[in-house]
Amino acid sequence: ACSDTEAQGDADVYKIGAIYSKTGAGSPLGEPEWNATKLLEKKINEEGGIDGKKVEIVLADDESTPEKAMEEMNRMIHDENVVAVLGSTTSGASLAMKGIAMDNEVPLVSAGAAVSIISPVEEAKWVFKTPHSDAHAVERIYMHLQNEGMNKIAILADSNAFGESGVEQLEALAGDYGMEIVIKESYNTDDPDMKTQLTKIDSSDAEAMIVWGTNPGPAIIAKNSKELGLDIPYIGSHGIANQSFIDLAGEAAEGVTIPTGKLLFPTQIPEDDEQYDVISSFYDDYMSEYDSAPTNFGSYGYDNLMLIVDALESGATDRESIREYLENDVQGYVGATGIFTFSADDHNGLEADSMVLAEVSAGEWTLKE
Amino acid sequence: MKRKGIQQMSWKGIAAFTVLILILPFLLSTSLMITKATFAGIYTIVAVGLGLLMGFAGQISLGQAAFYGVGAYSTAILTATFGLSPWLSLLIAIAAPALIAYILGHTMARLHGYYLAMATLAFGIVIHVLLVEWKGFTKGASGFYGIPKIEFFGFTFTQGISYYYLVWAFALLVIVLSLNIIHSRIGRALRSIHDSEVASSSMGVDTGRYKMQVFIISAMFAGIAGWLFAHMSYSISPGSFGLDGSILFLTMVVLGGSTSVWGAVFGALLITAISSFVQALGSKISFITSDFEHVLYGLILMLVVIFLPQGLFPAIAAKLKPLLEYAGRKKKAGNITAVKGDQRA
Amino acid sequence: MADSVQFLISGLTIGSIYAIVALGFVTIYSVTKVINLAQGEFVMLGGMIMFSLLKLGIPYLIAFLTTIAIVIMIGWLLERTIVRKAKGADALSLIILTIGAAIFIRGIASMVWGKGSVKVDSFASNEPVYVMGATITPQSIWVMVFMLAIVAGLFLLIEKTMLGKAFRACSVNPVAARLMAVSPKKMSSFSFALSAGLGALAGLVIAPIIFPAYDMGVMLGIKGFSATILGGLGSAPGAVLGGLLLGVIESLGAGFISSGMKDAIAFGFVLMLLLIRPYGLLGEKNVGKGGL
Amino acid sequence: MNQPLLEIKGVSFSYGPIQALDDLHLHVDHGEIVALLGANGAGKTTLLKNIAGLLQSDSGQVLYRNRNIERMEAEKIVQNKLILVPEHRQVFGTMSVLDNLSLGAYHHYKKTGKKEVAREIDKVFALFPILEERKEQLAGTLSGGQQQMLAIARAIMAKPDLLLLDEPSLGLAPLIVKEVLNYVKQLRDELGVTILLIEQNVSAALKIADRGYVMSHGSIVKEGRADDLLHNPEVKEVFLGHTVG
Amino acid sequence: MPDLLEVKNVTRKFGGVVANKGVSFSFESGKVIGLIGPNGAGKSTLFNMVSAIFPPTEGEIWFAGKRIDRLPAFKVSPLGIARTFQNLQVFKRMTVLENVMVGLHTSTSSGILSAAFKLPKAKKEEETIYQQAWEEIEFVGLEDVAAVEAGSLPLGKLRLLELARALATKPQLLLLDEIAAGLNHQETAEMSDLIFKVRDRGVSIFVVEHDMDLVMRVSDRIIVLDQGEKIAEGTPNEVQNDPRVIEAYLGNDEEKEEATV
Ligand SMILES: Nc1ncnc2c1ncn2[C@@H]1O[C@H](COP(=O)(O)OP(=O)(O)OP(=O)(O)O)[C@@H](O)[C@H]1O
Ligand SMILES: Nc1ncnc2c1ncn2[C@@H]1O[C@H](COP(=O)(O)OP(=O)(O)OP(=O)(O)O)[C@@H](O)[C@H]1O
Ligand SMILES: CC(C)C[C@H](N)C(=O)O
Ligand SMILES: [Mg+2]
Ligand SMILES: [Mg+2]
Repeated sequence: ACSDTEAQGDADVYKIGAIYSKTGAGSPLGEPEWNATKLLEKKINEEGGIDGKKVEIVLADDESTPEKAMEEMNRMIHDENVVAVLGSTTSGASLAMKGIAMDNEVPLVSAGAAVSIISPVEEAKWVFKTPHSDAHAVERIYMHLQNEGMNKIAILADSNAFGESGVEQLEALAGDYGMEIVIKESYNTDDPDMKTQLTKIDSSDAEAMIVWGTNPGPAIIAKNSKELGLDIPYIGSHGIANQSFIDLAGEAAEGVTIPTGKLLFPTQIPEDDEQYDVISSFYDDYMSEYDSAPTNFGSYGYDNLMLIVDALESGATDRESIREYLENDVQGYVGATGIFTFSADDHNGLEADSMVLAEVSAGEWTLKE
Repeated sequence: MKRKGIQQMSWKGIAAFTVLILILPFLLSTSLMITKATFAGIYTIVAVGLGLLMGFAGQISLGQAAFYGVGAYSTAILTATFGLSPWLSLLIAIAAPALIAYILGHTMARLHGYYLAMATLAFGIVIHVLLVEWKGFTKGASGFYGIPKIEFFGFTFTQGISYYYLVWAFALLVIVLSLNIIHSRIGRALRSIHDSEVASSSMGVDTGRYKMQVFIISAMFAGIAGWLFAHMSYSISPGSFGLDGSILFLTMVVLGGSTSVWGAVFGALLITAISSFVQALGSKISFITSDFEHVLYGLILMLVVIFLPQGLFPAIAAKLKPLLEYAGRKKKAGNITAVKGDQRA
Repeated sequence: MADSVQFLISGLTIGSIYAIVALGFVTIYSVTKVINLAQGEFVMLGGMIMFSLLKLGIPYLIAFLTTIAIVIMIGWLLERTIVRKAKGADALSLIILTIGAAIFIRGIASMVWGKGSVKVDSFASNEPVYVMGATITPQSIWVMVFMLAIVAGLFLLIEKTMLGKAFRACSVNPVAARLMAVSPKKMSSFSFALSAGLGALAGLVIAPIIFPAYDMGVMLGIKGFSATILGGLGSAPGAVLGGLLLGVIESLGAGFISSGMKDAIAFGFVLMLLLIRPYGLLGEKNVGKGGL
Repeated sequence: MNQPLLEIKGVSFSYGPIQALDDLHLHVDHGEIVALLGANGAGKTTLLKNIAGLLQSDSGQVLYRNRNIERMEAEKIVQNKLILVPEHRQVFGTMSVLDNLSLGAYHHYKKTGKKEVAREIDKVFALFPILEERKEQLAGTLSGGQQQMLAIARAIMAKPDLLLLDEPSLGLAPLIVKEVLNYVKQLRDELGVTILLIEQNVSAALKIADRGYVMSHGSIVKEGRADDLLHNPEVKEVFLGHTVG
Repeated sequence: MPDLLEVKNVTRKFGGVVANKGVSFSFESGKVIGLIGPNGAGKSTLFNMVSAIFPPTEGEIWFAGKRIDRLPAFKVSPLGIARTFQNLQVFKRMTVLENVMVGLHTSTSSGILSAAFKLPKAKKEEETIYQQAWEEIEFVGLEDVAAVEAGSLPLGKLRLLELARALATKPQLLLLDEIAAGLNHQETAEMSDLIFKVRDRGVSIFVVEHDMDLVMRVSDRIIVLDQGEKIAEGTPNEVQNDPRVIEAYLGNDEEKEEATV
């Protein structure tokens, strides 16, 4: 690792590695992250790079598997001599990369959701992450339910890592907000029909149903609920913060409420919001380049890279100092996802208020709270 | 002594292969390739076991990744949660899959062909679901983490060349053991089961017992591979041990050729090579997107089956066999007919 | 009570989906002894092509028929260009071949349609019907109707017609079949085309229920294969029985035990059943031996 | 009727390095029964497979009704009423006896119609009553001899003009052998079916045959009228043993 | 001295088909016994039961004082019963020598672990197997094709191979199911010589054959089955002249002459 560190200084470009799930199960998330990263690389270099030096991003696809992620991680560190690595999209791959980052003392900024990526802190000295943790989303939901005066909830979650982590946080934080989980169900990502689970939920005395998953499951659930005539509120996760959920579920999507980052609807963000500028310019650039919305995942890709760029611009140009910078000097940094304040025991650095609540009305996500 | 008329183990082959393994890291200049070669070694271990099962016992398993997973998770849990030394947990990473195979083997003895394939597939899925759902032990779908490294008299094996050698040392051991088995009376008994089970049992071969033993051995090999994989990574997750994994191993064996131990070895290397090649192509040629890589991969799988239906290794072996020997054989076959004819005409 | 009925109806709906996919497996198997693991991809193509045709504004019925025709073509082509070329390969290699084909088709689909799910409208009304306190959607009824029609048709074809005998002859002994003027090649093409057509049909009827995506074939393929085996290889009624059973067990397992464990319950059941009946529910003993 | 029904002109064939047929010539006239004799491995089966289209020769011609059928598919050849009863029976093991027989009529059932096929089946049942008794049994569970009968019966269902028989008496009881060979003769006498017959049971074969060929190393080494061959000392020595004559 | 093989009132049914019905007989060692009967008489079925491929529906089978009808097939071979198959069952993808070596399986014992680690015992056994296999190969005269893959051999050689493989198990009783089917006259004659040679090694032989030349020549005694039942038993001469045998199997006098003279 020592010799590598020397090599980095000599380079006339700043080399940054980025590993995202361009293909495989995580690709709907990984693609916006990948695109955002490419977009930014182009933009930074067109604007003259960092102190005259260009940024070179070595992009790699881990195909949503931890094995591939490990291979690429080794390549980034030893073959490409990057100063830091971004990624990966999924928690599984991020955890696998974490081990290598720690062994080789390379800063890693993940786009995975799971809290275990950055905790316990002793095992995560070199690892940071930018996405809202599920805990933030859960807090946001519970705050909302408290306002509405509901405290009996049903959970229906995907049995994959995302759903599972959601359930964990829902359970962990329920006590703090006086919530009672009356029923907890799960489904598999590919299941064609969730009526069985919904029937059980219908028979319970839950006042609201929290659905944790990514498309298309939650859309099927919305549709099935409507068919069954289930009439308790449907609260989703940030996993469906995209237009495609509404396209799929159609009318059944009306009234679905979710916690989300603000990138979902830049136009609805009040102009006095601190993030307004960052979000709208990134959103516009992304739209004009790719002709599709970046979704929240685009913002993870954005923040991951921009945090490193921030470090480089302030003179932290080797692995050690980048890590130091991230941990100590990122204070109130305004990103697309939220406002980051890292510290030695918080490598995520976000608060629940970086999320907002959105509701589907008239076939569109609209800002609710 | 050189014996005529039986398959014999070629020490030359093993020696040559060992040399190749030893010098490979110096040829592979990048850490990426070394990591790939390390994985190839881990897969080789599983594939050799599966090859024994398929090519010699005539069984098929669509759930081999589950044994691999049981090996990986048992060592992960024992070392990270209960603080056992990795070397001790190696024994359990071998024994646990063996025990499961033993129980399962008894019940599966009556199944054949696709039915057996289904049973192993079902078993693989059940294990996968348990890895996800049994959160208390496995930490669920996002994965188990915090697995310690293997140490040997103060030396720590971390990803890179040291781990590469560790993995391949085990792989070579597994290859030699397997070669020994197939060149023994038991290997012959197994091959005979493949051709005619009824004749084989009339020769006194306890077919059920040998099938079971091979099933157990293949599970043990998978367990070893799981152990190596777990301690190579900081974390493991159920996704690595699902159906995709089982199919990957199956593909390796079929493409390499299941009727020889080397077939499985070459299969593991071939798949690694194909996927690296396709990926490299993707980074060179811009229209080969990462999606297109899958198209290409599927295409190559089909082409290999079409053009090398018996697998890669028999094809290579046939090429390598000196032409002289070939000609000799031809003459001999001719002689047989001639002898026959002479007796009669 | 109403809950149990709902679980059952849900299970039957899912089970019918599995059954239709399984019938595709049976069709090819009963001619070629090949388990075509790209069967799920035919289903996917059915759903996705329908989506594209509808998006082009083509009327529902025409789009429906065109989709079937296109997928039949693809199945036929797959056999002609790929499967037939692998003459010397044993059954196991053929599995790998069809896995390769599945990956290939899926890859192309992801390039054509992207990774997201799409939406296809139901055949007719969307208004649920209520039965004994449980809900059943018209599309679920369609699924069951199609499933029954297909199995009846297939059963008659295979068991009662000369063509069906020729089908079986090819799988039992292709050389002898040739000596009876039955062309295993033609039958093989025919079976792939037919099975692709069935796959497409499955895709069409379930598209409005699930949201089709490029990778939906994987899960359906596995479940369809399981249903085929559960029922006994090569038996069309078996495939239906297997599919329904699998669906109902999944649904009851999720309903009464644990939704997280439902796959473990379903496949655990498959495992148990195979122990009791090593050749599936309706399979013939000696059929399985030919396989691998 | 001067042209032979079947004429083999210089056919050669090899399995990889093994030359199984070597510039072989023979012919079968309309209405003849021709016996083909030869040691194990002489290439008899290979020749029949070439004729029936299961193998494609390396060189030479197979003329059937003056038409070269060498490159024709086996399926097509059957439609021209050239039917092979293959070595080792090759019945459809997991299908019933009845299904096996129906398949024999596959190439003409559309033309002849169901009733006619049923009548044909009755005819072969009259010939092999045991098959009628077992008509629902799976062919694979029949005894060896019963399977052989089924294979022959199935070929008759195809209404052959030229019937190629590869060791039809293999595994049959002596009584049945006689019956089968008598029936073969009857097929020719009454229906005019031309027959090319491979038999190890040489004396019986030559008794019903008009002519015979002796094959060795993939080519014909001797040819003659059946009577002559039956009394030829060389043939006797190898095929008939000392007990006959 | 007890009888070598004793079949007591054996019945075997397949669904509705009764393949053997109350068959009883026995014979002492050192003999060649023929079993004949029309097609479907139940000869192969009887053989399959004696070699424990499947059990009888009713009745008992005793071999050298031991009851064997409920044993699994692989346990019968070590007791001293070996067989050949009517539908050849050679190990096609193994060489001729290796085929015969499988026959020696039960005379050795090293397990999978000692094989994997090549313990001295395994090595030594391997050597013996090899030697003994060669002896059997020479006995039947297959030296020239010992190294050839069995699948590519012509029928005549395959029959010899099945014989050699069966002999390698060192049987007391050898079951030959239509070993001469498909052989020409000369080969059949050679086969009967070989059968005598085997008998002279002290092996008892039980032969099913439709070749009357062969059966009549080699058998000391003949058992005749018809429709699953034993209809006659006696010396070749007795059996040949038994009217029931003639009617059921051999055909009338005139024809019989042709078949045997
Ligand atoms: N599939 C094959 N592959 C390789 N060699 C073969 C194959 N089939 C036959 N042979 C060889 O071709 C030669 C001729 O075989 P063929 O079966 O035609 O003989 P045959 O005269 O019918 O003999 P038999 O009386 O034993 O039936 C033999 O040497 C045989 O070993
Ligand atoms: N598995 C089975 N299922 C049904 N019937 C069977 C089965 N096996 C044998 N049979 C019947 O049992 C009877 C005896 O068969 P077996 O094979 O013993 O006759 P065999 O005397 O050996 O005749 P061959 O001389 O023709 O070989 C036959 O009628 C046969 O059809
Ligand atoms: C929906 C996402 C927030 C999922 C997340 N990237 C993961 O760890 O899988
Ligand atoms: Mg022949
Ligand atoms: Mg028999």
